[in-house]
Amino acid sequence: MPITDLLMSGVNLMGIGMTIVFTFLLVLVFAMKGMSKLALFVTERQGVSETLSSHPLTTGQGQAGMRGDLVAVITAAINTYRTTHQ
Amino acid sequence: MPITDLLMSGVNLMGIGMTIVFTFLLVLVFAMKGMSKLALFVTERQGVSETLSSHPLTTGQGQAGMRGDLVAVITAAINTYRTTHQ
Amino acid sequence: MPITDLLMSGVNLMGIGMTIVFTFLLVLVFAMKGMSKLALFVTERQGVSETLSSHPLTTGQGQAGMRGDLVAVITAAINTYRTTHQ
Amino acid sequence: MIEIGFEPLWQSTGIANLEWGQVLMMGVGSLLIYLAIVKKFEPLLLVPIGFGAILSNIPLADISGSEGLLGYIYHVGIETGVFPLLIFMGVGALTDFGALIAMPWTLLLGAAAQFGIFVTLLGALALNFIPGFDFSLADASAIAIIGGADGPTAIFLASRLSPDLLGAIAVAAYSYMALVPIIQPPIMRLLTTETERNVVMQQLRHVTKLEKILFPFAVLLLCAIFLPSAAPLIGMLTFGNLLRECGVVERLSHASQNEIINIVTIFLGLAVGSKLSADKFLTVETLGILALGAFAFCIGTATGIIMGKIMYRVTGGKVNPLIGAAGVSAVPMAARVVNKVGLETNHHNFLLMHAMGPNVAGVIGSAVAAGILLALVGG
Amino acid sequence: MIEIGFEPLWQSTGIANLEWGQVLMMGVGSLLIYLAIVKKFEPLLLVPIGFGAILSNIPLADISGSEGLLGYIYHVGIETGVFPLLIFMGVGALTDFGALIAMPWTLLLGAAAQFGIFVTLLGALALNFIPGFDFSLADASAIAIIGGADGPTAIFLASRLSPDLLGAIAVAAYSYMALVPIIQPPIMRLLTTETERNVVMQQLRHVTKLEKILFPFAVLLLCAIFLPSAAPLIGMLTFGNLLRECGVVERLSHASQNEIINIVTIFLGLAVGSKLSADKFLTVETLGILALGAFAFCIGTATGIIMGKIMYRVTGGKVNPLIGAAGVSAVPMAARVVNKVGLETNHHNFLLMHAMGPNVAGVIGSAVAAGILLALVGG
Amino acid sequence: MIEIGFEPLWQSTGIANLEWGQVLMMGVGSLLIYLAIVKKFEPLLLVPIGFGAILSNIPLADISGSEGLLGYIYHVGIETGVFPLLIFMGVGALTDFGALIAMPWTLLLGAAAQFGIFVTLLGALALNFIPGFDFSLADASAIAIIGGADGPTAIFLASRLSPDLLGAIAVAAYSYMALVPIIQPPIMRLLTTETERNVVMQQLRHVTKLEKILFPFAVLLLCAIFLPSAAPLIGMLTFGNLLRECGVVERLSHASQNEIINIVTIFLGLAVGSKLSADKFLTVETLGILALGAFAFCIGTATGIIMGKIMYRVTGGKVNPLIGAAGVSAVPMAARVVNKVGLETNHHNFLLMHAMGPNVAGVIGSAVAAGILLALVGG
Ligand code: NA
Ligand code: NA
Ligand code: NA
Repeated sequence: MPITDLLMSGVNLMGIGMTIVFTFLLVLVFAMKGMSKLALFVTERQGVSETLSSHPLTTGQGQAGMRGDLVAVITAAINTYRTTHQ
Repeated sequence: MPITDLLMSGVNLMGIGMTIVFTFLLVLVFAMKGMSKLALFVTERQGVSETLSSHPLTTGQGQAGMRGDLVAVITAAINTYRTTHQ
Repeated sequence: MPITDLLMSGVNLMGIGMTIVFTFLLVLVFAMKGMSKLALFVTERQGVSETLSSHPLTTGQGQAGMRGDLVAVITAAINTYRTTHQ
Repeated sequence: MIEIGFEPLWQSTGIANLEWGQVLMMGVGSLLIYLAIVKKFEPLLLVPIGFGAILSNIPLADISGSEGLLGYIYHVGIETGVFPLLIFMGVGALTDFGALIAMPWTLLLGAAAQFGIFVTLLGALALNFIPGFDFSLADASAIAIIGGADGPTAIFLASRLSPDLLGAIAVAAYSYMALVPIIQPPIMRLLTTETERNVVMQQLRHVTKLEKILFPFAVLLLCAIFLPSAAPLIGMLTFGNLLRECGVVERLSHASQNEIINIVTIFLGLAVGSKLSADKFLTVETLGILALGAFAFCIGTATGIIMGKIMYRVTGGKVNPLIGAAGVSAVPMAARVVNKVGLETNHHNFLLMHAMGPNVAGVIGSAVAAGILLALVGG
Repeated sequence: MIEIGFEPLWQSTGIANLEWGQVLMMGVGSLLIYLAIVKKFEPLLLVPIGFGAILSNIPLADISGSEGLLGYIYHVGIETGVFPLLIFMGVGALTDFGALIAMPWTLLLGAAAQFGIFVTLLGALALNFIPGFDFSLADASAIAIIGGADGPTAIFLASRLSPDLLGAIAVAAYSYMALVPIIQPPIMRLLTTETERNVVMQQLRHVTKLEKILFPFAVLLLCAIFLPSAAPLIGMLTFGNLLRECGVVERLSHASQNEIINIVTIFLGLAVGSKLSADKFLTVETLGILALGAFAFCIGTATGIIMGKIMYRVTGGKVNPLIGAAGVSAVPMAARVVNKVGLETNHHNFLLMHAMGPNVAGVIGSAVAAGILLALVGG
Repeated sequence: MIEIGFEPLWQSTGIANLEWGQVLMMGVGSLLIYLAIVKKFEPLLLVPIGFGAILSNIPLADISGSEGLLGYIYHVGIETGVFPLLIFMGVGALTDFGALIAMPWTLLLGAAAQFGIFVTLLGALALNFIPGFDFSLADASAIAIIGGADGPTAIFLASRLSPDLLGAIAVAAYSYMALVPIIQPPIMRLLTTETERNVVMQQLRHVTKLEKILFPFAVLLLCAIFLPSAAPLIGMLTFGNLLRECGVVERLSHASQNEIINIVTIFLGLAVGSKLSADKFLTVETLGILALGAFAFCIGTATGIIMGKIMYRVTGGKVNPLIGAAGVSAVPMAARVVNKVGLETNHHNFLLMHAMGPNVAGVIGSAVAAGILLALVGG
């Protein structure tokens, strides 16, 4: 490739590259702001931050319910996948 | 393979499997009892448990004798192997 | 190879081998003596041993000069290589 | 000159190539991480497995492909069986078999609990009557081992007998191991009387250092004589345990218990996660495996307790049948659950140490069962 | 019988087979070690790289050949991309993204500093006008990433786009990262006014544990959606960070931050050093790469600061433009330099924490840039 | 339907397939572990070697086969030479060469002790006169290196020159290193007079940090110039030592001295053990190797002491000839033995530090000898 063509490719790359970098990080700014709001909301509502430091061997309802959740969620995922793929 | 045949294989496997598991662990029970008796005998007789925590750099007769043992035992092993294999 | 020839090779190897071992370590003796003298000289002259324990984030002239050194030395190396190889 | 238009750029984004299945599997990965962090479900394994699932379902990146990082790790560590064996070495180095040596008869509790494995094998084969299921004998064996409640054994066996099901089997094994405190207590209460649960067991005798050193040799010797197909698993378990007990290789024992097991756990988890692709995981078979896993744990717990009841009779009431539940392994969770249920009945009856015997017996028991399945079904 | 004469013996010595280039490259290796030890230039990398250079230039020994130790290590760790990715996992486990989460807008400073990468790409292509230079678009991209000021990213990209230049690129990247305290301050003083440098920034808000846990997922999700080619790098970075922040896998976090990163650093350094052979390194291209590297750092610093000045205007003087210089990454050196230059103007203005935001943003930014280059130039 | 009868079941047991040789080799493995635990014979190596021997002789399991765990480890770590070289890096990082730098002349003691290697080479060739022995020049060289009293060097050379004898050579090397306190003292008392043993040596001068940093370069430079075939061994030894002494890479030095060397030691031992199969180990040649090993240690000790006596004469009685015995290496055991024998004669004469000089010189000396044998016999 002639050098000038290479250079034009480079300019093109620079334009696209910086656009993507800026777009990506700008979207990330908003994603992070959203995430922080979500975190604040969850923390205030459910006191998750406390749950996060609770003891490993909790045997309450929460976990029992969770087991149902596990199978329920995976079942739902499989159903969705089957219906869209077969 | 028809499913019923598969199931019959499975029943067969279960029978054999549980038999082996129980036999193996039962034999291990007796092996462990034997081992514990041996350990008790050795510990009382030779005070091995003390030897086990002795210092690394012992230069006494025991070790000198051991070197003889090393060559003697390996020689015996080689002889046995040769005579049975050639 | 007949065993006697093997043995002659072995004697040959022993002669050469011990000669090289001794020569190598003897040269190393002198290299180490030279190195120690150099170290003494450098330590006294420039106080390198102190530099060696200085803080990582020095931003003085020394380092600025060093950067010039880096490029200068590599440039010199490349020139030497080019002139001898092309 | 490269002219880059909008179309090829768009085609290089993930969103343009995203498939439904990938989104769902990233959701499954996130769910596993959620359970690990918030519910403390076996986090050491489920965090890397979950993250591996997310990474390997990123469109285009092909991280679990043959040129991708997770693909390399799987190839080097799981296909060869090296990672589960190194974990087993670490487990051996972390386990004190003293309680088992003091009560060798509790090995039978560990044997009885393996019944869960073989019943589940039948269950898996029976599922073939339902349309959509097509488990071979090898598949069924790999699924059944979930009942062994032993992660590395399950991964080792699945990688040999049924690699396609490896992801679902590993997820089921670790999930149910985490659910032991939920699954076991009702079964334990159902099958035992209050009198039985009240039994206070004799204090364990002192176990000498020499016995602890001879123990791995005894286990390995029997394995070599009777069941060589279990030798890789039993061999590395006993090797790790010898490093721990022999007292002269502190450096190596420490390395097995820390550096090696930690590093391998990270890579093992990521590599297992890389098998969680939509086409292999989002099948009715996975639902079957999840159902069978729960079933296996229940059966294993029950048969362990029943054997406990038999020993209670035979010994004239010296054995608390609850400790039979610990025979499924899931070390040390199952032993702790026994202790907890025991304390409910009698506030001064600490069964933890007595439950450790069948608990570690369960590890040996399921390695033996894995060896049997390998010998009769594999190869 | 073997008769060994003087001639073959002489022929087996190094001195009889020594080439000029090898002597020079051993000198370059020694120089790197000298800079590492005496001038504290990134010693963790430059000591192994320098020693690797010496070893691989020993005549006859062929240590970097396909049967040699360094050859094996390169083949296993660099050709596959495994080592830089594991380093990135360790970097993730060692990095606290709290400052960035508190000030998400500083991501734009990390974005702006990547301008250095793309300008350098043009510069590398322009060098082709000078006889002796023949950089392809792939070569130029690999060189440009030096401007990202991020060692593992540079090695990862170079190993994919331009393996022959890997040695020179890695040496340039680490050398200039070490020179950040020399290169940046004059540019910072030149582009900012005293009033700007005097700005005292608001104290950072508290960041919750949940935000820190969600952060890696947010980054990875965007990467998966928009830029899958950056997924290996971003994926391992966020995985390491999740291990650190999730709080339930202390063992794995510790292993990533210590055992794994230390072991991999030794081998990565040796393997990079094995690419410092005379015929690949002693070329005018290396001089071009060194010059472009300095250029890249200067441009990146300048554009980071300029974006800082824009934010200063937009926020009505709440942002100190100096922190833009930290956007090049070179964690944590660049942030420390910002702090130092800030203190010169105002003895009570500690900018370290505020500079950590753009500093870690720069890591993400250059991984993104690497992904773009991989997607558009590689493959 | 699979119908499993008694016969195939019996055929899958170990006992039905057990060969005499395997039983004997498991006995040899157990003996090595016994010596390691009870007699403290080099336990860090002999426990893994012994266990590896047991594992690889389990019938049917084929753990040392090409698909087995130990087979993989051997293939990856020993065939490539990677493991012994990494151990050498660790040895370098663990060794303080200060005593040698303070007394460079003691290098000659390390040189003299290598005589044991070459005399043993002749001895191995002479054994060919006895029917049943058929050692090639390469075999004899690999056996001779046992006289170097340096485990990783012996394994490295044997893996290159005579892989079939690797097991026996490694076992002999580590066994005799453990027996140094038995083998050396009588020879030391026999060859020295009481006056000689009484010599109190001058206190060692202070060695500067700079000398310690320059030392690895000096050794490596000479190796590169004169003996490139020793460069892998010497290169990794000096690299490890530089990491230790340079003072700026604490993390890497720690990793070399701990994580890396511990992990590699476990795998190296297991892999060496996997070479202890009946058909390779239970031969008259093994007896020859064991006999030659003892012979080599005796000769090396004697020639070291004789060189010590020469230095005693030349220096007018300033050198205690006992320290020559430490020239065989076996660090730090041989130096401790010198100290012990010295104290027998004079209760206030501590020779430990003076013996460390020839002791570490012996490591360099046998690496040099290995390089010579590789250059002249290998390839
Ligand atoms: Na189990
Ligand atoms: Na950057
Ligand atoms: Na030696």
